[in-house]
Amino acid sequence: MLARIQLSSPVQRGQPMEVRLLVQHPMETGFRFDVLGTAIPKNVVHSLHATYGGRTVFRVRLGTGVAANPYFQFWVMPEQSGDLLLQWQDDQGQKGEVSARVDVIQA
Amino acid sequence: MTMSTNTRLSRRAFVLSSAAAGTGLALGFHFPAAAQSASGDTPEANAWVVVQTDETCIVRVARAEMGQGTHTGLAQLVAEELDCDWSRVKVQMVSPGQNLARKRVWRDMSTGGSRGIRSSQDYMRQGGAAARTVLLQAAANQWGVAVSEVTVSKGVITHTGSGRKLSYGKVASAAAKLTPPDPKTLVLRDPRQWKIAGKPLKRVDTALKVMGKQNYAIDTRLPGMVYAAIQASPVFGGKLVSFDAAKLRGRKGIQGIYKVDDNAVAVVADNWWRAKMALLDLPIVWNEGANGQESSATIDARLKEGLTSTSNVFADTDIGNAPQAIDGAAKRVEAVYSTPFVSHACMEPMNCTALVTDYRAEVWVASQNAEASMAALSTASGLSLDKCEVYNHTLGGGFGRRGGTQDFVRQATLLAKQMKGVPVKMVWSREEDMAQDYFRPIGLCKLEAGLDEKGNLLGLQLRVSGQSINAYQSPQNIKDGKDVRQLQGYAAEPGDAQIGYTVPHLRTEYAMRNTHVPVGAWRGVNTNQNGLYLECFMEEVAAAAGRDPLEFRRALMQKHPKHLAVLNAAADKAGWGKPLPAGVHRGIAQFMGYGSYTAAVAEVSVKGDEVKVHRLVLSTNCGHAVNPDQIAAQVEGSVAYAFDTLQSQSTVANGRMVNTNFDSYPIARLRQLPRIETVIAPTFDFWGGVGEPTICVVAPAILNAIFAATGKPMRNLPLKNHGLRIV
Amino acid sequence: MSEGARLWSRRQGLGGLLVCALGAAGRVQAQAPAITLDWSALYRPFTGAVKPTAARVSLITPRLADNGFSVAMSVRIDSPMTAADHVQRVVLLSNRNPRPVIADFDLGPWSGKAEIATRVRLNGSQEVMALAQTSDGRWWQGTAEVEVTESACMDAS
Amino acid sequence: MLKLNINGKSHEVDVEPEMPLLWVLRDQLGMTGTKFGCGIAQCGSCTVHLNGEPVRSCSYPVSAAVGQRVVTIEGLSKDGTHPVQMAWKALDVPQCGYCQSGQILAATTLLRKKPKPTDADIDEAMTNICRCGTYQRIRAAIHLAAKTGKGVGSVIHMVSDAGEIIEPTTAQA
Repeated sequence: MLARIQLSSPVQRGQPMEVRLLVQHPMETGFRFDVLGTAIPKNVVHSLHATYGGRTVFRVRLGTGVAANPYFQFWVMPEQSGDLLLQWQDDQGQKGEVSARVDVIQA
Repeated sequence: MTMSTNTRLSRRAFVLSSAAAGTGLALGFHFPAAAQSASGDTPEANAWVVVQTDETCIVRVARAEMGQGTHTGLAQLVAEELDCDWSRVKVQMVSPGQNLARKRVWRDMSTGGSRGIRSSQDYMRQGGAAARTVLLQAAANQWGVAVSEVTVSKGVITHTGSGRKLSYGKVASAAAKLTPPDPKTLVLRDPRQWKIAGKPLKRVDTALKVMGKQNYAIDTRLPGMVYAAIQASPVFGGKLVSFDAAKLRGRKGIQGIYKVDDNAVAVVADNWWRAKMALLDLPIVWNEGANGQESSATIDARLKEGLTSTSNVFADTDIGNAPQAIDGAAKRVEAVYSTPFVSHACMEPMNCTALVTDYRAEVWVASQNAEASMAALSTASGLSLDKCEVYNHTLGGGFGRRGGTQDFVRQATLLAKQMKGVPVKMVWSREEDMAQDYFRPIGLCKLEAGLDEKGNLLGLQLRVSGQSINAYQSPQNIKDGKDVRQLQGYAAEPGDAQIGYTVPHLRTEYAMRNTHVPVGAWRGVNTNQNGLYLECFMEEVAAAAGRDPLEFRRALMQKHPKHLAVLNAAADKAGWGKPLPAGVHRGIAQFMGYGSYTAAVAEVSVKGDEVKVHRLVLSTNCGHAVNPDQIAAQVEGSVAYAFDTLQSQSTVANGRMVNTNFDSYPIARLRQLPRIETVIAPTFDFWGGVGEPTICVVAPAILNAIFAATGKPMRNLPLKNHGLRIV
Repeated sequence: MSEGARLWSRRQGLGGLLVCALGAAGRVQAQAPAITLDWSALYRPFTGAVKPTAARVSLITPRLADNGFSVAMSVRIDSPMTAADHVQRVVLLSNRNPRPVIADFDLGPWSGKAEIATRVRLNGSQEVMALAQTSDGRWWQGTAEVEVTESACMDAS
Repeated sequence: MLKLNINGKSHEVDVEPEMPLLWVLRDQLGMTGTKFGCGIAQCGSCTVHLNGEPVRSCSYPVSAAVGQRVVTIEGLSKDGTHPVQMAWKALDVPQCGYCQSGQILAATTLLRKKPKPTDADIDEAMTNICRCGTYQRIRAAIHLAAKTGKGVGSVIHMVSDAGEIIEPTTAQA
């Protein structure tokens, strides 16, 4: 699963860092039908979480109400340089992850 | 008088400006120059009514005018309550920007589903009544008398005791300073006593239209404007791969070639014809995808499978045991009807002029919902709503094409975004318009009936197999996988589109079978096909029963008095049962949609392959008849639109539409049209639609007359499939 | 990080592509039943018997959305986001979607700011609510109205 | 430069000789009363008069109009008082109105050639498309303008909820 991550920069110690994440996923609702009138099974990214330096910093449980290609913008307060790791899983058990190295500037 | 439950009018609708000065008012809200009166003074009695010092009464409307006469009808309703001089009434359209800036004081701007009048009449009439209340109070205050001693007629207020008179224009400024009345205290006029509404008054918008001076969206001209012709992938779902811009190098007037979205390419020039001719010569590579394999044959096979399949089918109405009753019946009748895709083909092709800068986005467009245009503009431009504005125009036809589907706004905006600061007028060619439509869904219907020895209908079962509009447009609205919208008009329960027959055993089924072709609301939507299926089949069943088709229907309609009354009215005015000239035959049909009851009687003759429709009598009960002459206009227009069902089809080959202009997609012509008579039978106890509900009875009445003439049921449309054509 | 930024600019195009691939390019919503759900039934699974206080939560959406497939929504909660006083949970609710819980977020003092943005699906015109729970266990809420304009051609069947 | 005579005024345009007259009118000269409907001379929305004859300007090269008298809807009358326009107003013919410039110009030619047209004459002459279906009123308005005393306009039977006719049948024209 493709994903894009963007972080605000520069990241200063003691200042919140903006994280934007876009995951490429159809977020199939289960409400759609194919040409033969068969319901297309629901398959959405149901959980996503972020760790920074190994510690959970953001978590979301999501469902069919989130648009295709889920997009989230949130904030993380980094205390020192480290890796931001985002991981998620869909109903079919497919997993995805994306990470970014964050260098924190001492203010 | 009947009021719907939704009569609560927000207080803010009556917020009056208290900043009055001199003869006019300094309004807290600014109307753009185009919407301002010539005299410049606009004392707003309330959001709906502006009375000017020169006695002009401006009625503000939020709904679109696409020819259906809604602006005239709504103005009549407001003027009725206002009790002004009708000759001084002017209609002013509000913009979505204005509506948003005033917290949507004018409410819904959408114009579709035959709702223009019926879903806004309550609050607009209240707006008129509230304005009258403050105007009368202002006059009473000026005279120092009780308001109960004051009357009004045609905008002239009279003090009954002294005979003193004041015109609305003289008290407008004072009235605007008064506290608006509590909407709950307003008493609306009894529709049976209407003096302005309910009358066949002339339209407010005819004069410009006969002089070529009505400004349509396609007529927009802005300084520095350029013209764009556009083509999207002819195969639905296809993508633009590349185009060879070098081939157009050096051509006169060409200013640029742009990719629009991921599926279209536009040529921009200093003249639309130059842009269009260049586009025709532009080599374009499309990725058609798997849809390129689709055709009318593959679609037909899929729909046929749905007629007998046991999978992905549901029953909506299921009274008694229809299959068993039909199996055990003395006589069985069975038929399969088919109706093709048809196109909206508005006379004004889809178009939109857009101007986008870094801080503002504007479009000049023809829209059935200016707020939908606004939202599409905001999304496509990436600018927030407060930086957007939509200038809506009188539509050169709407018919459902210019409603929720704002693809033309999206395209024009995405294009203009690539040429910031330059106004771009994007116009679709007719071919583009008919290739990129949201078509009326294709469908088949299998119907079965069982009769007893005496010819009484014991059981009726039908199954529609066809494409779902909801599945294409808004699948989340399909509850529990059952798309009842495709069974419009067959509901056993009372509602907007109830079946008019009581059958001991009744079962209606829908088998969703979709296609890659975009589908949408085509004036009358699913009542068109469903009315045809049921009403043509009823004629076959009546014939099998050896009964007169009118008598056969009447026997089944005793518990549906409104349906029956409308059917009887049509039969009565048509002279059902009376002798006809040799070779002329009658057909009849009735149906319900959009809250209104309709029926039709057709007189038709058939000679060889030529069908001549001589006369149509069409009756309707739309509850309240706001303007009988405009109801007649809609009924007359419904006949022409219904002719598509009889003689047109949008066929699919190699994944794309084949019939993309009027040479291969016949549109009804004047010589084909019969003499049309309109029967209006309002019962004043509900508000029904007018623009759409008649269409669905036209085709079955004509087809039933052909059946009467030829002895052959017309099951497979268009009529050329039966070797017939309408002359 | 520059790589991320460059890729980010493709965001719009990517979203558009997928929407088309879903075959959901259509924009008319038909026959949307005006069934709105009772808010208390929607927030109780989160707040228990407690009625959330209408304060501190700003829910921002465009007043008009051209279709309900992707509506921008952002939530901001007035909070210092300290270890002692922070937002720990944010829930987005719809009163008209077939599944009313849109998303359920966990935040903490490490978030630095109590702000979230996403894009949601809305089944027709409705009110949406953001619920927020602060570290003292209290619940707060804010609402916004969205007109989904695709419903221009409604026809009740 | 091509020299055109439109509504009695002379215009010069620098365009390709094959550019259809419609686009010269609309885009070069800003005369937008003449409408684009189909581009293949099928619908008649673009009808103008060339020496009094109706032509479908979407398919008529501008070079062929040089030296001829072109009249568009803007030139039919200054104030909408041409008898055909008056009849159109009297019967409220237009709905959306988009095709009506062309319909009116087609009708004026018919009436010039046949001042008292029959229904068959109208059938033959009036081939323009009206998607709103105003045909019955177009027919009636032509009869009205011609003062033939024939033709059927809108026939309306108002029926009360008691089932009686509350207003007599009204036949216009």
